[in-house]
Amino acid sequence: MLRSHVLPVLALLVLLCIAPLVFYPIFLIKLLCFALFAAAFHLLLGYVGLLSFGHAAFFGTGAYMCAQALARWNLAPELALLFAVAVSAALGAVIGFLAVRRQGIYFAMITLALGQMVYFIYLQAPFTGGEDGIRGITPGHFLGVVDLSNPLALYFTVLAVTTLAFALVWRIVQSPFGMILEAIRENEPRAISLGYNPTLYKLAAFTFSAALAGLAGGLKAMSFQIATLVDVTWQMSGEVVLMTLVGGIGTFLGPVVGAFIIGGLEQYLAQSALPAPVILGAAFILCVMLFRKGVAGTAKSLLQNRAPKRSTPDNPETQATNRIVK
Amino acid sequence: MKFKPIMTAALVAGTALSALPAAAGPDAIKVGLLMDMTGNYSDVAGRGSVTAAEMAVEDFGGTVLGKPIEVVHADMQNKVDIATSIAREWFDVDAVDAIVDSNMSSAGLAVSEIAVEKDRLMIMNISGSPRFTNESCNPNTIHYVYDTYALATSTGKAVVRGGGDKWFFVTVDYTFGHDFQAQAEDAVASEGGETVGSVLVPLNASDYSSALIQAQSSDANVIAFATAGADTSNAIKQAAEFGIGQGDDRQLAGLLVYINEVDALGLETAQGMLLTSAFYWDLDEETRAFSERYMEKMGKMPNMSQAGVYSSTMHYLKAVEAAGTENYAEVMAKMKEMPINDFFVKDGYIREDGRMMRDMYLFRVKSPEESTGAWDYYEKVATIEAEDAFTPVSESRCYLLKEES
Amino acid sequence: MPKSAVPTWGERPMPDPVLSVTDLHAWYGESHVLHGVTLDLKEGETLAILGRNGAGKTSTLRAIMGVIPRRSGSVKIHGRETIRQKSHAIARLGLAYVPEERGIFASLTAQENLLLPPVISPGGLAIEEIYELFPNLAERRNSPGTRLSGGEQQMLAIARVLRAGGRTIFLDEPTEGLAPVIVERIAEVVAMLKTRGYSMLLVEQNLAFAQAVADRTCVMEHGHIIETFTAADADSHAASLQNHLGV
Amino acid sequence: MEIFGFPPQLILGQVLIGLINGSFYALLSLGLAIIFGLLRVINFAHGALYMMGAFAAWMTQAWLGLNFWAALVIAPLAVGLFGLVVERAFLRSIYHLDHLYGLLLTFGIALLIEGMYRYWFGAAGKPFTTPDVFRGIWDLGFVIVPKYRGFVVLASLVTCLAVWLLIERTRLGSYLRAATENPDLVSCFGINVSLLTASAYVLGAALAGLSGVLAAPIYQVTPLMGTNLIIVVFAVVVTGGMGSLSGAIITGYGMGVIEGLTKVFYPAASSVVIFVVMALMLLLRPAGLFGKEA
Repeated sequence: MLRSHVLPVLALLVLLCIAPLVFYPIFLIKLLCFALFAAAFHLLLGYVGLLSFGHAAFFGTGAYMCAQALARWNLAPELALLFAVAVSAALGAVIGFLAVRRQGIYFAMITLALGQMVYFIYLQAPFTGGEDGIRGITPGHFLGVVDLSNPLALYFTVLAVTTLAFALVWRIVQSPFGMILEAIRENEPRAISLGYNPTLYKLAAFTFSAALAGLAGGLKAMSFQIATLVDVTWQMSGEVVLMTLVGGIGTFLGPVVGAFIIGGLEQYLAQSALPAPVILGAAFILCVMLFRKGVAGTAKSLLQNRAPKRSTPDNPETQATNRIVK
Repeated sequence: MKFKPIMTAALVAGTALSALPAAAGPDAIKVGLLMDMTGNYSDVAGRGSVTAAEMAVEDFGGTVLGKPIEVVHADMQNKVDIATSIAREWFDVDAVDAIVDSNMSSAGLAVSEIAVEKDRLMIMNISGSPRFTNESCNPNTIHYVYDTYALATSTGKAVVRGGGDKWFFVTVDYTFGHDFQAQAEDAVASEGGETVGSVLVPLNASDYSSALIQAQSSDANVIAFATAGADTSNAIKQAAEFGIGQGDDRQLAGLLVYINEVDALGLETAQGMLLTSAFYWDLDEETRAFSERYMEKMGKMPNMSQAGVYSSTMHYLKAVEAAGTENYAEVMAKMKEMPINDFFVKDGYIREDGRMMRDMYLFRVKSPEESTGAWDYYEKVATIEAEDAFTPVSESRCYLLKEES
Repeated sequence: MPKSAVPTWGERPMPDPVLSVTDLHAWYGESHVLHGVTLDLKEGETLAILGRNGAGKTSTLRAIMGVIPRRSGSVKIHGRETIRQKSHAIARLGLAYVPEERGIFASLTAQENLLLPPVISPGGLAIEEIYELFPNLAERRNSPGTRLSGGEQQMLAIARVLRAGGRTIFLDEPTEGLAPVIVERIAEVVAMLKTRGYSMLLVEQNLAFAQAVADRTCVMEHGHIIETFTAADADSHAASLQNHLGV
Repeated sequence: MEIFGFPPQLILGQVLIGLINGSFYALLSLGLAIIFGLLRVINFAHGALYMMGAFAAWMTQAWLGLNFWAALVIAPLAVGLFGLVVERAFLRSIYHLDHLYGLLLTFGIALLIEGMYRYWFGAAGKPFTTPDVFRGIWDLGFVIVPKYRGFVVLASLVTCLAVWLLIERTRLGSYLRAATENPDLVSCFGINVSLLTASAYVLGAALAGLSGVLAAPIYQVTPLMGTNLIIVVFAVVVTGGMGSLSGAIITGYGMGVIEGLTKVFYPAASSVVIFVVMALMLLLRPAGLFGKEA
């Protein structure tokens, strides 16, 4: 399991290291932030089976808190990011406490509603500056040495932080904690009978996911030097769902692939005559109707089918596409 | 191994997607517009603003300093990150010389900072945030059409002068609304009027009946809406329903109303409302001449921001010609030096803080009986001098003005 | 008394099978639950299917009714192939389904439950007849369906399909969880249905009940029918039956 | 006399106004509940269908030259027909999947519809005025009610009652209720459940369309009018639970009134009050006020 991921991950890292030769660093930073955001969302969907429709609340909280710390308190960037993560995690714990009481579509509706509530709170809170957003951010020096005003330095800092965050996600998924989460997803009553408290585990996962989403938001605010309402809207929550769906639910790299595709698609739509909302809506419909495994999932099963040993009629992959949550 | 092909594919796709359309040679003069082409603001800006910029280039003759002039535009989808990354690419790769409009104040402010960083020029037409010429002012940015301070002040002063001296505010409950109301209250007080009450309503509240009942039970003779967009439309529509402002002794004042919103409401509903605008298509021969040409292309009349895009683009091109270079500093100096006289603005000038100073107009929306046809919506009630409408130098929070004084 | 002239059992020497199942396979998702079931039910006959829990008895009924979406093989009803048909169309060929656990709807009153199945062929009992046969139901007609006692619910489940007019009745464990007195009453009802000429496919775990009413008996295990015998041979199969049912 | 420093007239007035908002919440959550019952799909496209109803009303006036009453009939039919197409073309093929896919699919459909409408009709929307009969206001002394709003409350009450009767007292209704509990068994009785499911979606869509027509004279008819509403209605649905239709109706009206009162006592919270009530309900009774499932 681990070995099968080493090569693709290394290849991806190498590609990301040489990517600034071809792409704009700031565009790549955006993709990395989205990828981390999608991974945070997917941690909950893919491993706990909970679809949150309000994750923008944490992404936006991260962005606002990091911006607040950098612009008004002049904190060092690493401290600003930690602050963003802490507040997002706290918010995650509160929202999670309410939301994990229900499952499936109810969980989705509850997170959507609570996310909208968070949006209204930020809208009305004076410190967010309404439509103008929090501005005047000077990113400063990361860990006191890396000058973040240099785009490449900024890019590699963001790359390093996201890579660490991904490694952490990987560790967690593979840890006993991650195993218990999967056990809960597969068969909750059984997990209870084994003496685990599913609610507690779900809440922990939710909080962790919120913290990661906050980190992604904080990185974005630090890099773009602005935090705005856009990052807290339900549309943003919808977008991260789409990224994960396109990339492939249930695959470790799926959210990354999805974030890159949707981020690239938005950039492409900006300069085309096609109406972006219509295209995104159509992408949703297409993915649900015809492409439930997503890019990574489809590629994975294509590769597996090439190896005849692994292809059996009872392939769990085919079953997995019928359900998100058991 | 198994993920490598996916990643390669994703990155190749990414390359293809983010690749820009082939640009003309570097020695073209390029102006760019970052518009919401398909979202909430696509009516008030969008394709219409791009068309206005294209008309300006065409009318200018298509070339300046012997170079072709090109208009580029992008759908920023109301996302700050898209707007800023495209602005960077435009400045760096496509050698865009000036960005002549951007939706959303947050995106506009960010783009304005990028313009400073890249030594280019930015003109704001659609957004009304006073920050552009206050806290966030810079030598690279011009705020051309209006700002919320001017709208609130002009409406406040002109309406009190016309006899509406007791004000009740229906205000959207966030920074934008709070500032908007405060500015209007100051203006009302400066002319001897008073604020008798106010009520806060949430953004996107859709139902205003509660606020309207409170307004109705006050003894105000002016009910002002410190709101924007769909909120204003809903508030006005429901005011008509409650019989406020139609046939009673109260007047409605919309602090920020685009003609597109009046068109969408219909005169039946909007009649009698007072509003301030920098432009109306049917003011004189010149405005009609431009607007009818625009109408032929777009199927609707231009609003103040769209007309502003034409006027500011034209002024920019004239300044390039006069300066003999596209260097932003020299062009900016010329823009600030040359007076502006066209259908959009008479004797306008650009102040040191980037504020284009122009007269504002108070309009009253016609009743269906008064209207002679499509788009015949406004009757001019008053003119507010530029110095009376915009933030005075003494109150400015812009460092560029502080240095001078 | 039945209103229409229907052939009663034993009148013809070789009655056509009303139901003929050949090599029926069925799957729930990925799990293969029926592995080639073959059986037939003759006009007016009562056929019992016995077997342990999970042997595929209920699945056989459900597969015949077409509510298991993935199935293959052949199911002919009155000679008509139905393997590709939708369950509502299959039901309209004259099947009357009395599901396990009775399937009484909680959100419907007893009377609404009774009136729910649309009349699929003439010859069903009128509501007055039903209330005559099951006076308890008449008393409780306005109670929510699931407030009825287990026995009443079972009567209701049978009564409602009688009203619809189907002449081939599928009874899925009608005695499950009922007191012996009630089981006796159910047996009376089933006997009455036999005299009226209904064909019945009975799924049971209650051996005594099944043997009291069945003309023939099939034993199922692991999604197959492993043996079939007539009521006359029942005694000689008693030992293997005990073994298969694990009584 | 005053209640917490507010004149009782004001409070009574706000309760009445709240009932009007509640009318829309009730009609929409009723439609959602009917659809959920049979399809097990939370219809994210409900807000878009509501918007389509309002636009359909505008079209019957602007394009067909018909009056409000015609719109009141035509628009729900048109939206219902559209619902039929959506159900047959998309929803039908995902019933066997996890219910979350239904949510995602209808979310995509909502984005698509709203995007198309914005593309066709512009973001500012279209004019629609109060029908002449309902021009003007009733001054009840303690509150002023525009006549049209009185009509809205009446129309929504009548509609809710009619739908309730349809489902609780008719044969079709008993099919629907039974199929909600056990669709397989219902189909074993010879009832075409697939058709029933389609009718449930059509009925829910038509109710959303009807709300749209009723809303058109009050709210600006724009492509986004349903977007924010649907999130509030979701909160209403979570609060009420999916247990019963009457539950959906009562919670809808109740939440409207609570929201109305908040506008008097603490206006700053009026945008979040419904979400707060939902959060409290989750603490006290996770299944919702009328919810049955755990």
